[in-house]
Amino acid sequence: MKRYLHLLLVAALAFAVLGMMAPARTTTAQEAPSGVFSGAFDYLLPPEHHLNSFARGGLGTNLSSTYRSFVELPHAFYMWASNEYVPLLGESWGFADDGSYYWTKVNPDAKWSDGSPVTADDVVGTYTIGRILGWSQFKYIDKVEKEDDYTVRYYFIDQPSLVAERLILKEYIVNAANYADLIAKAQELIDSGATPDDDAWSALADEIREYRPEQLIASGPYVYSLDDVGDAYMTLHWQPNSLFSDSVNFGEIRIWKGETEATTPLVLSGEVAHATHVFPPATQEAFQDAGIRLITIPRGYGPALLFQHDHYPWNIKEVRQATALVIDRAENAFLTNGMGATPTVYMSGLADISVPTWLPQDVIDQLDRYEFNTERAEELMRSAGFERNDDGIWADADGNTVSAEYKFPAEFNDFAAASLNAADQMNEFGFDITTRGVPWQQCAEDIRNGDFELSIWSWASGSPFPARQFWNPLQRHNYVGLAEGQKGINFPMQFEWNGEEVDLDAMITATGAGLDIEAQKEMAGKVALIINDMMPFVPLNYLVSVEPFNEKLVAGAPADDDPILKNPSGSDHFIIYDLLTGVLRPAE
Amino acid sequence: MWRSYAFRVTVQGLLTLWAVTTFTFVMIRKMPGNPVEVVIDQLIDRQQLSYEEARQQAAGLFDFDPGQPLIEQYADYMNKLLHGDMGKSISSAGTPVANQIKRYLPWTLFSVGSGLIISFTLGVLLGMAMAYWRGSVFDNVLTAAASLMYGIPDFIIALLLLLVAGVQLKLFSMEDVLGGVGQDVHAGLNLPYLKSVVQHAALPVITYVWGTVGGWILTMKSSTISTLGEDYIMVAKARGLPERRILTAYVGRNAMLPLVTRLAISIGFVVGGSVIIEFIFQYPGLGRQLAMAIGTRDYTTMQGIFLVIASAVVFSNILADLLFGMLDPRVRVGGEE
Amino acid sequence: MSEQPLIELRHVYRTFKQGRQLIPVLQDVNLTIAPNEIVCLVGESGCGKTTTGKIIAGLLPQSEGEVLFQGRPLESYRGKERAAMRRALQIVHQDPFASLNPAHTIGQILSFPLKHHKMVSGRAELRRRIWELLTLVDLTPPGDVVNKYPHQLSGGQRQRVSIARALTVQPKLIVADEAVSMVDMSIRVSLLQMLHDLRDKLNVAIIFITHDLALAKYFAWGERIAVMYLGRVVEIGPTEQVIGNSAHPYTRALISAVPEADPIRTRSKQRMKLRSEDIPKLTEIPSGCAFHPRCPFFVPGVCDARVPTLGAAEGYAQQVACPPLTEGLGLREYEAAAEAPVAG
Amino acid sequence: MNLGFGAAATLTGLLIGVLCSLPPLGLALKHRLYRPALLTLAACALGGFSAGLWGGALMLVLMSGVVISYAYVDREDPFTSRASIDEVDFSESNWEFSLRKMAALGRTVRASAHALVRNKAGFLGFLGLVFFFVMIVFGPLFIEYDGQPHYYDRLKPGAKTLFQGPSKEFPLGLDWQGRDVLSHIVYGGKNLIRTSVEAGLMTTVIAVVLGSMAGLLGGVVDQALSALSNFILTIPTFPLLVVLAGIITFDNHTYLALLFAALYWPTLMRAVRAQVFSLRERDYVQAAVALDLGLPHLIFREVLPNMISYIVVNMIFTIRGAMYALVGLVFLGMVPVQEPDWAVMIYIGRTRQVIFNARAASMLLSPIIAIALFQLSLVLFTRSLEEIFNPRLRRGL
Repeated sequence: MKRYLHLLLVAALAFAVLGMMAPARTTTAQEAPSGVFSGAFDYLLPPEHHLNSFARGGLGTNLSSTYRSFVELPHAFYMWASNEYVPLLGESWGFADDGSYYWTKVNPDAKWSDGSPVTADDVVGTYTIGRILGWSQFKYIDKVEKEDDYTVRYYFIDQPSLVAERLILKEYIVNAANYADLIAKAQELIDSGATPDDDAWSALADEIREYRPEQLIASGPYVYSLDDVGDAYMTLHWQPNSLFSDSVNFGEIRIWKGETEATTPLVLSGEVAHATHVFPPATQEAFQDAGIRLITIPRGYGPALLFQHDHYPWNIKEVRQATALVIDRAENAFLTNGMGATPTVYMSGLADISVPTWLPQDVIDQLDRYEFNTERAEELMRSAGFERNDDGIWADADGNTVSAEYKFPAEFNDFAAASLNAADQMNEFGFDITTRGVPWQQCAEDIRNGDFELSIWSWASGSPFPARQFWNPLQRHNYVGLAEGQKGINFPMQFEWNGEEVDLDAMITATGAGLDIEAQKEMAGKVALIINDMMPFVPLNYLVSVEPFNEKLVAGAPADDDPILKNPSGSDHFIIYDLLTGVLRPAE
Repeated sequence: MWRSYAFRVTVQGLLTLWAVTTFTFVMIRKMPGNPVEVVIDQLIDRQQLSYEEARQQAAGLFDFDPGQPLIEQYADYMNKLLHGDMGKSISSAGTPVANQIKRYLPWTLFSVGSGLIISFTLGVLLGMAMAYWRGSVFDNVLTAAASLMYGIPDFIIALLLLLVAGVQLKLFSMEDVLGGVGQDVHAGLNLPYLKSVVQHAALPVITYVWGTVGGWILTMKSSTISTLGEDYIMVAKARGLPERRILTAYVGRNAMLPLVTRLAISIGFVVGGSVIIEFIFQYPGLGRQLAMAIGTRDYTTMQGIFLVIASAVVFSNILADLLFGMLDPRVRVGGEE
Repeated sequence: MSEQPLIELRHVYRTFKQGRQLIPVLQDVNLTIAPNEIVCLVGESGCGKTTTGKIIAGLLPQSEGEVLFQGRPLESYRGKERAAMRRALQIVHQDPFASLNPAHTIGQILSFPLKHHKMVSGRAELRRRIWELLTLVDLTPPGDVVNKYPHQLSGGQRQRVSIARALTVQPKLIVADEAVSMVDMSIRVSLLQMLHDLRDKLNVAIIFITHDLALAKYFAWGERIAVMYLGRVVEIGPTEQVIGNSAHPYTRALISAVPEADPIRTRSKQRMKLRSEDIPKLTEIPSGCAFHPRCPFFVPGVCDARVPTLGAAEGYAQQVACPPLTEGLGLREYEAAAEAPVAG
Repeated sequence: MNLGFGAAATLTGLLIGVLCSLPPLGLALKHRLYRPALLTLAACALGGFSAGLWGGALMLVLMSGVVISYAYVDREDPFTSRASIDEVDFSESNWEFSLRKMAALGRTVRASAHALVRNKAGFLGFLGLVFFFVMIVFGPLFIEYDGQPHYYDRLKPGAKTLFQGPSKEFPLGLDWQGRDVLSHIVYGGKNLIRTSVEAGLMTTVIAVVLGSMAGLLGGVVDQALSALSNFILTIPTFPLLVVLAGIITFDNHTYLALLFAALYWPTLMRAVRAQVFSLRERDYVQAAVALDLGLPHLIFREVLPNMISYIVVNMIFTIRGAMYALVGLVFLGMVPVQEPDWAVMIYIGRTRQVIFNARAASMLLSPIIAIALFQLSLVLFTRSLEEIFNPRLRRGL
């Protein structure tokens, strides 16, 4: 008797547990093109996963900049090779003649997935909420106004800016009706003259964050509901109302969940057609062995060896230059991530792909490329008063050796590998470097606080503009980018160079000011020469994204020389444009 | 008497829970980087803001003020906890921690729980058989195997399973094993759903069993051997009882005694799941969620999961005490009789 | 007695906690032991003999009452006096397999107390003393055992080592707790003989605890016997008296159950008929005289009402705790019919 | 000149060993004990070679004991005579006393050696441990550490990685930086094993001290320690370790071991406490109480010797557990990467996804097999330990 009771209890418990798992899901599709495009990204599961585009855990978090455009279109897509924007949601755009504002016009044919048209109200509504949340566009613009049903004006705070243009054109536009209440409240608050310091402001921000829309209203050709989010993959379903609904060739986009470890077997077994993860060299090789094509595109940044300039002898220019000379960057790049990293060529502080576009030819010719040369490094060290001591370590006249602790983020295996190799090579030359891996959060904090001797963090960025690329790490980990009391690398930005007083901060800002591209190029050239000579950091290599693309599943991938492959990974990723415009299609 | 005992145990359990909660509360907040800092770094990378700008923007994303004194945060948290509210996730503002736990706990319970049951049953049966035929080839081979299994970390096994069985031998398709359940089945008591659940749990369960069965086998074997040496077994043999009956009624029962307590304690650790295994198999369990929360420094989520795990351990410890008292007559002497 | 007793137990009680219950193991035990005396404690298992022994040896505190050593309570000893008192009271355990630490050789076991209490000076004296002790307990030649581990010795040999160990500290009293009951019959006599010899040679008192009345009779002939039942001493006195002229009905029952060496006499011997064979549980000790539910001489209204104390009884030289006897009522067969009105 | 551990695996060490072997060797030859003589020479040489002066001295003492235990049998001992007490001279010179002690030590060594060899599985485990010991200590004599990446000399035309499968030149292949995997196996066990052993030792010491205290003192001490151990047992250990690893920077392996000990002592402590509780009631402990031999005697002479087998076996299992936890921590990237190290090899194997590339598999499999074998040896070895420490199983000689 008792035994049966136990059995019953166990059974009931088992059913209860099973019953609690995952809600029912439904699938809908009508007249959709056949074919499934499967990618991979480590999205969140509900309940963390929700449909609020403005909060963490929403579309931005779960679809990444690569997949989000399939659901929410921005105005335009940027082509790096030709430096031009091509329309997505927008029809036309431009600066006002007097430069006081920027304007965009939504394509009048654009419709939301519920059939309603996309209008200027959606754009203005998006920015109204963005203002409450402190979006970075509002560093440049001060108000966003509707001009007519499709046109919106963005008024600049002072001068017009190409950086602002990019921010505006790349912003994902959200369906205003879906957020009507919040937009109305936000407008009311802004009209009342409140500032971000007010309690009401942060209360509204809280409310925006905690809002959970029941459905997603998409401007892109795909849409999904929370029921489509599974443990192993999530599915974006084709919808007929978008501008691109007719051009896309896939009825479904399947996004497999997982980081590199979980994704690799999926790519190998042919489940995933394309993935943007950072795959290590051994895996890249395995992909090729399995007949999977690897497409190489820039990643937009790379690891840089950071000096803390308060620490002797890293405050001596010759020592820094010698450091740059004794690290074989080809080796360092290869060990950082195999084919996934290229050695830095120009050493200008600007990503090598941007150098021909942004620097004048005479500047490029003047750049010292710091090719691996220990003899030159020895000369430099001697000129700075250093000699090798009995142990073969470089030391100054007082016997102070060139020694340091090299801190690196242990979890980032590419940065860790770059660090270990750089330290090895420096030791080979006769420096005394010890390495120390710390949790990445700790490393980031220590760099900001200047609590390191040598370390590693990124340089350059996924933005096409020199101002943005020079910013990292020269400003990011130096005065401008830091909070009060933080030291960072502490590289002085005002000094005498070639007989003239320079203010590097001002010069970097000037490379992005106004609309005169030629003036900007000239200024960028000056900055590049200064960085090239001063070597405030050593750009070790530049990461490229080596992405597996399974041509047995998807046809139409760009050829290796296709200019669209100059676009870096991220929001300018080639699959966004090629998939929306129908270049990519199911194989066979 | 009974009531005062229950009272004492409950108070002890609650005290332990309080201590663990407080301890983890402080520990977690002493980790380098807080949730805001983590996002600030991401924002700086992505949007190239200055630290101050990024901080402002990040602060807007969170339901959390890193500047608040620790003691106030603690008072706040404990106050909410006493009202049965575990708070909301920090990194996914607006998501109650309770919902997260409700979402992930059943999967862990199911996979690790069935793993534990299988592992225990297998261990007890094999261990007994080995003790009975000790010294035989069967015993030696299994002992070596058990020690070896014991020696290889389970996460390695997980990776090997996925790679060798999945990718190389194509014994299963990834769609059928990753995650908790297939996308196209309806939740509920229908066959396809149950089948899918079992299918998806198979790999984590195999890995779990691999990692633990060796321990059960070895413990059961030594326990059985010592039981076989007891006088009453001799007596039973002398009485001419059939071997099978001796094995089941006398040996098995008594040899299992020490294992049952261990089993009860293991039940407590079921809840924590296995971080690494769940990561590798994309299994939507509590362990994986905990690891993710640690990565984003989601204090409240971490705190909530720690609390659930600790409660389970406390509860299972009490269970072990009671079970031991019920099963071992020597402890029962002088009790209710 | 002009001489001061070595040990005196006054109204000693002892309770044990088992689970959540208190179990009275000893109740109002009174006992005196003179120096160089042998006293046998006899009783069925569970009657509190061993507990009494442990309390006397100072291994267990009493719950109530007083234990006096040379006229002073044990607790009042401090410092050096206390150490001396501890050494004066030694115990020899029942189980020869459990009473010696398996990790040490016999030589080591004996040398620990000798060295710790500085009973010897120098290695030569230590070795000499060990030799002496081993010879004293008839483990000869000593060289055969001194370097052996306990598991290499027989039960009887081990028991001799136990005794030798107790003797290292020159005790005044040895509690021998069933010291021979786990030893082969053939060895017992020599062990008992040895104990007697030791008493004579070393001037030591012995409390001999046993459940075996025949053994007690043999060992304590010419000495004293105390009979215990359910935590109380029910009869105490010279062995010849207690055995030959038992007063307490319980003692009589015990004696009637002892088999005689002659099988014919054993068969013809009449066992006393008890009213019940079951020994009550310690948790449910009957009121009054604890023996009354089994006693064939039960006097309703007396035996089950009054807690008996040891006292003199007419016609007996020993002391006895039996209300009908101490109150001079005499013993009469109990008739079941008489029970009815009382029970009703 | 360093004559201690620094002399290990050097000619000096070997010389020390041979020098140390001379006294017992001479004694053995004088008594015509040729087999022990040979053993003495081997043991002392090995001891000196593997641990310099320390190893040499240890072996000198142990082997002297062994030789004396053979030679001493003939000597006249008063205890072997059957004379009466008055005829025997009990005095003993210091020399004779130490001879006798040495002989006792020698007998123990011989008995342990016999016990070790008797259990086949245990002996196998012992051989396994010896193998790892020899590999760690003497491996470096034959195999040079390959720490620098070999970018140019091992980059084949068109190669995407530096990984290579096993070859004649590199029996275990090359790792992700083109370095010899074998050399990393040889050099990479030392730290991991040392840290695990340290962790096991510390855990055991803490557990035994606290467990005996709780068991022997009882009362408030017992209750407080039980509450503390309950508390620590309730914290989910591995996640906590992960959290702690975020706070503390583990550049020192001893800290790591200490942390492990701080978290893992309660389990063993509870077992020790239960053992002490049961031992406390044993008759021989009671007898020691009656003999008033004092608390230190109770702990160190009566209780501990009877738990030693249990404790040592548990310590071995703790070492095993510590290694498992350490490898797990490194695997998750929670501990700074310090090469060479088996665990780091697995970590890099994971982060560099070696598992998905057939050519690179040996880089991952080699450390896994090394760790598994080491752990297997440990577990097997416990069988012999049980016999060595059990006086009942150890027949006196």
